[in-house]
Amino acid sequence: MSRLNMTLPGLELKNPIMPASGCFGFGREYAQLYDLSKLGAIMIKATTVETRRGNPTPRVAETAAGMLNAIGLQNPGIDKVMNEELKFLESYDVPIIANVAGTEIEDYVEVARRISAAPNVHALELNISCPNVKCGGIQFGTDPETAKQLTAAVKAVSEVPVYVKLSPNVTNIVDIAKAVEAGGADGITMINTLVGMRIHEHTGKPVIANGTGGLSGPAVKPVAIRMVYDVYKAVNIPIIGMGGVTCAQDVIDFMSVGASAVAVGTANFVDHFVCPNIIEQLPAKLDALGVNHISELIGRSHR
Amino acid sequence: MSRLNMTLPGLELKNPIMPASGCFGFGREYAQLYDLSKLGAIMIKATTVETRRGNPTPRVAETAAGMLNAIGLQNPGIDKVMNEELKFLESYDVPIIANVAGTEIEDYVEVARRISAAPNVHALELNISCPNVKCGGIQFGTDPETAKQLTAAVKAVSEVPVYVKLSPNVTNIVDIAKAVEAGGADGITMINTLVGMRIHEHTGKPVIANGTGGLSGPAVKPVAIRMVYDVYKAVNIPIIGMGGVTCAQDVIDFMSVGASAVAVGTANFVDHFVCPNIIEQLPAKLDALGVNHISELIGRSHR
Amino acid sequence: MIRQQKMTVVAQKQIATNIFELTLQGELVQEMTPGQFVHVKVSDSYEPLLRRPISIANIDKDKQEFTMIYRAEGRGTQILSTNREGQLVDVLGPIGNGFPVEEAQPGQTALLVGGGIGVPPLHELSKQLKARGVNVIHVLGFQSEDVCFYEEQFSALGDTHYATVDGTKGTKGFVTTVFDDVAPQFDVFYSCGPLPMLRALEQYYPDKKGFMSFEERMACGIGACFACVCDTTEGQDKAYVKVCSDGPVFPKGVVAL
Amino acid sequence: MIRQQKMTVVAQKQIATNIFELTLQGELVQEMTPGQFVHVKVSDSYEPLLRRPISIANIDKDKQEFTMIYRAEGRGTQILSTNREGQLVDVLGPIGNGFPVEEAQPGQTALLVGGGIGVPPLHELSKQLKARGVNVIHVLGFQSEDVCFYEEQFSALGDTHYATVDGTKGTKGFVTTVFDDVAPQFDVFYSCGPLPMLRALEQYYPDKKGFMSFEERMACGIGACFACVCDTTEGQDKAYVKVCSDGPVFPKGVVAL
Ligand SMILES: Cc1cc2nc3c(=O)[nH]c(=O)nc-3n(C[C@H](O)[C@H](O)[C@H](O)COP(=O)(O)OP(=O)(O)OC[C@H]3O[C@@H](n4cnc5c(N)ncnc54)[C@H](O)[C@@H]3O)c2cc1C
Ligand SMILES: Cc1cc2nc3c(=O)[nH]c(=O)nc-3n(C[C@H](O)[C@H](O)[C@H](O)COP(=O)(O)OP(=O)(O)OC[C@H]3O[C@@H](n4cnc5c(N)ncnc54)[C@H](O)[C@@H]3O)c2cc1C
Ligand SMILES: Cc1cc2nc3c(=O)[nH]c(=O)nc-3n(C[C@H](O)[C@H](O)[C@H](O)COP(=O)(O)O)c2cc1C
Ligand SMILES: Cc1cc2nc3c(=O)[nH]c(=O)nc-3n(C[C@H](O)[C@H](O)[C@H](O)COP(=O)(O)O)c2cc1C
Ligand code: FES
Ligand code: FES
Repeated sequence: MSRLNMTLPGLELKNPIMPASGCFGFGREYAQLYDLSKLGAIMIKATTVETRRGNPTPRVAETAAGMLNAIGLQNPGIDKVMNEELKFLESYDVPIIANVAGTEIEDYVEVARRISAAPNVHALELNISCPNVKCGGIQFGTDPETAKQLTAAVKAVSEVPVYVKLSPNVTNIVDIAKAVEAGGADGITMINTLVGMRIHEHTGKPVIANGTGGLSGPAVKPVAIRMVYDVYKAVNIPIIGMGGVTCAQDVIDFMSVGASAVAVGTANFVDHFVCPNIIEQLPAKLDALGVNHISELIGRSHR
Repeated sequence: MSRLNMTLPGLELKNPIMPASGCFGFGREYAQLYDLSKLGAIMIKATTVETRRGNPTPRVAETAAGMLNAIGLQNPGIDKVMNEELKFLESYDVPIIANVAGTEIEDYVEVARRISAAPNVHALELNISCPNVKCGGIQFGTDPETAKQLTAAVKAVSEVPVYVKLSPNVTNIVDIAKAVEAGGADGITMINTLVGMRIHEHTGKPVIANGTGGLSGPAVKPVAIRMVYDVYKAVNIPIIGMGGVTCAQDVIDFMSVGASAVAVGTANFVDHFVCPNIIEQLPAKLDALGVNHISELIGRSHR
Repeated sequence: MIRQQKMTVVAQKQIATNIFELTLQGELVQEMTPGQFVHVKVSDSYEPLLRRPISIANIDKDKQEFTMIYRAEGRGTQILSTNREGQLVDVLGPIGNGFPVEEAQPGQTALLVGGGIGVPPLHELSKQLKARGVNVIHVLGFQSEDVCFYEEQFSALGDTHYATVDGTKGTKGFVTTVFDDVAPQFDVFYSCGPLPMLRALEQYYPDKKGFMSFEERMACGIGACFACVCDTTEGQDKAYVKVCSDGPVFPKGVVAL
Repeated sequence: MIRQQKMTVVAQKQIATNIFELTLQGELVQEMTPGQFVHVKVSDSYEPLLRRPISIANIDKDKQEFTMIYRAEGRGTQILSTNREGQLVDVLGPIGNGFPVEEAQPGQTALLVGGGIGVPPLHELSKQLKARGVNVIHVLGFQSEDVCFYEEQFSALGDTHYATVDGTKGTKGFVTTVFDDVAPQFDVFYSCGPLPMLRALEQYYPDKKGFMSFEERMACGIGACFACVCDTTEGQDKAYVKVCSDGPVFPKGVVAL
């Protein structure tokens, strides 16, 4: 009888811990380090219809307790992702959440339709919040009506539950959350990165070739926590929380404010074993809090 | 011939360094530590018509490379600020920028009218971005039309130039900046704090009694830099930049993206001599960059 | 005058479970009085960002040394506990208004009531009271014996009674349990510890003159940021005090408990 | 196999202006080859957050020790330089594909061209080539004499020529100036250094077989984040390589310069 298992739309999780999209590729590299079947789920890198080369380098820069990235949704395209990457992941006992991106609604719909048919894809994560591409991505995530329409269009074709990934770069994230719920979303994942910039100390120009990048890591955790807190109060669909998670305590904080599961992004670059480490440390944390099953923590901030 | 002096609407600055509002009280405490006349200017704590008691404690919490605060605009009210605090500051050779707050437009107008008549108040800073009060503050700063109206109303009564302090908690900060420029603002100050939350590890409740607080410190610098960068391109009025400044290099970064002067907030709590230290270190930085006068750095990221 | 200085570590010692005694050397010792505190930056980096307020537990002006005693619990104090002899620690201080030693007259008796990490400032206070010819009684509360410290030092200065929550040392219970048992006779009390303890003390001795030291979350530590305000019991509307610059010690009855 | 391990500092020494030599001990040394790198976490805190990629400059499998040589410049490398004997450093590695020693046959001559902090990995490479019976010539470029290091070590392994930008050591100018002067005869070259140097080298010896090590900003260091991609010269549309996991060493001509 596990103390960590969790059931979410489409997902039977051994535990509520999963690497965040873009921070784990398609799992191959981390598979060299540990058994991926330990993970609750894997959120794979954003997939688009076509092969994407991404932005010029430098694509990353360090900031105080955080980092900026402007990868630009580089990925091999849906064909390769399905034929090679998802195939590879089939050898592990772990549900995949496929991160879906595109430039037009039609792109999202096509990727969603096809990738949701893969046997190990148990849910989709609609990326309407990537700040690093000129078209597609974030502009779907800043207007409630557009977000709702896109969600509905994808829901109509997806064979698995659809989670929508929200951008923190908005005046009112609750409006967007309610809109995607109204559009039929089965769950919400949040937050994507905050738009930021670092300046080269000598040249005075942006360090990141793209100019701006997305801020992630411990620095953004307070922003993410507050947003999950607010969204939890406003919607009736589950939330997968993320933003600056580095340890078991962070997971507990996110669940306290209302997340049903938690994704780990940037921390995978710093401690490459952070996900299995957190999973291992959680039971002791539950003991310390006098809690039997981790689900008891969900939303306790509000009680 | 100074290499650091700067002229901005209403302000003849010895140097472009000033403590940010709320992080320096009304100067009395720091006056015990060093001569306030060293500073370019002082942004005093937000002043309202009435005495304000602020929020319950705890009002501050530490976060990764940052802190949350929810002071709640505590201040002794305009009468005392004018009769006692500004009087005290008259003994120093330093221009004061008065931070003006209120619940209704009328409050702002009244504070602005009266405080702008004080002999050492050389500019106003309209606080339309405080995230820590229920009424007033941030809601004026998230809607362009409201921001514009408030700016115009205050401009109509102020005897000194008016700067408007922008909130980063918006989808499009450029829209707000343009709106306040259209409303007659003489300058922009940015950024105020990002809304955030920290959870107590045992109780699961927010650490800050107010629930949410404003995030400041090094963690937010990438967000602030990016916003100054974007606003600089869009408006023709000067910007006083802030958000996470702790050292001379940070000042140079803010000026590179377009700030004409720079405010230091949270860092005053960590290194109580940070402002004079930065002022002292700037000339060597200019030498290293081969620059004669600091104004040459303004906007170099865009050239 | 408050100064900011890199002080030299003279000694760092663990004196109880997670409790450390750190002795620092530098000029700002000259102006220290018992009950004041210092605001300590525990690392050169942004992590952790804020200073930590720690009370002054012992002052040696001849050697220009002072001692603090602290519990290494969170990130900041844990880092502080890794400092070794010869290293430098960035200290701002001394800060605030300490215990008024002059409120106890020679020959009178002072009751010093401390709880947990509220005990340290009472040590220097006790030393100075004793030097003044004041008779000192200590009532010290701890969670359990293993986190109790400075037993010898306090005993040398006056009668010392203990209360521990788990009964592993002295009376089982709180400091008020000790008051019940021992019924100490005294003229003035000085206290530092958790709020419930201060509250209980105020209720137990409603008619006695007393001084209490408070804790509140701080940022600036010098009165500029309004982080650490407390309501006062009386006075005009919206009256408040700042723990850092108006306190941390206040006469009994000033702060609304 | 890449492992993450707390390795023990055996020695830390400044060997030139701001240049440090750090020797670490631990099991992951067993799998190291020249030209690979390690990804180092320089502090326990979030500050600085990311690991730093540093090349392997010397491998001693018997003692389970390896050495890296790095310039303490930014925050991370400065913190790294404060580590002392006996302390632990969190290392991920060994990472990437190093220099193919087997591409130089015994009796042949290899030209090793390094610039600045690109020089360190050439040291282990040179040792292994020499051990294989390959004749080694070094051409090393530095900013100035004061940042130059390992002169003795390189001289012991083969002919060593220097170029410095300010002329304080060897030829004044760049490594290409040395090629003009010395006209070294060789069968294969190996190189590591700044991009302009690699570009110049490729142009100078268009017909020679060669291997070059690249640098790119990194996050994960293992191929998962797509931070460190470089365009390739040929192949299908949008072909790219990742410096961390496909490199850092590539045969000449693979990466678009
Ligand atoms: C005037 C005063 C005197 C004090 N004297 C002592 C002393 O002599 N010995 C001792 O062990 N402790 C003392 N404390 C408490 C001490 O400041 C905290 O234990 C310490 O700040 C916790 O830091 P941390 O890094 O362990 O915890 P963290 O959890 O990392 O702290 C996070 C933040 O919360 C603040 N914080 C956490 N606990 C407290 C607290 N109890 N009071 C105020 N701020 C807190 C920290 O300063 C920091 O800003 C005193 C507090 C005050 C206000
Ligand atoms: C494969 C590889 C091998 C390397 N080997 C060595 C070596 O043996 N000796 C040595 O001195 N240096 C080496 N470098 C460069 C070294 O990684 C950087 O000098 C170092 O990361 C700078 O960190 P910092 O803390 O000094 O600077 P900061 O300015 O604090 O660095 C900020 C961020 O930028 C990154 N960064 C800065 N400069 C570089 C750079 N030149 N290359 C890649 N990332 C950079 C840092 O890793 C960090 O993420 C190597 C780089 C790579 C990619
Ligand atoms: C290098 C990098 C690449 C990312 N790529 C994606 C992506 O492809 N799709 C996506 O939805 N989010 C992407 N993200 C955002 C993360 O999934 C996550 O939402 C964010 O980083 C916050 O979590 P963290 O602070 O734990 O990193 C990326 C983040 C990083 C750092
Ligand atoms: C404790 C505290 C109080 C503040 N009070 C005010 C205020 O009264 N008015 C205001 O406009 N901004 C206030 N701010 C925001 C700062 O002026 C500044 O915009 C923000 O902190 C970002 O700068 P920093 O990262 O350098 O602190 C306050 C910030 C802090 C930390
Ligand atoms: S801590 Fe800033 S006023 Fe007390
Ligand atoms: S650094 Fe992440 S792919 Fe190379």
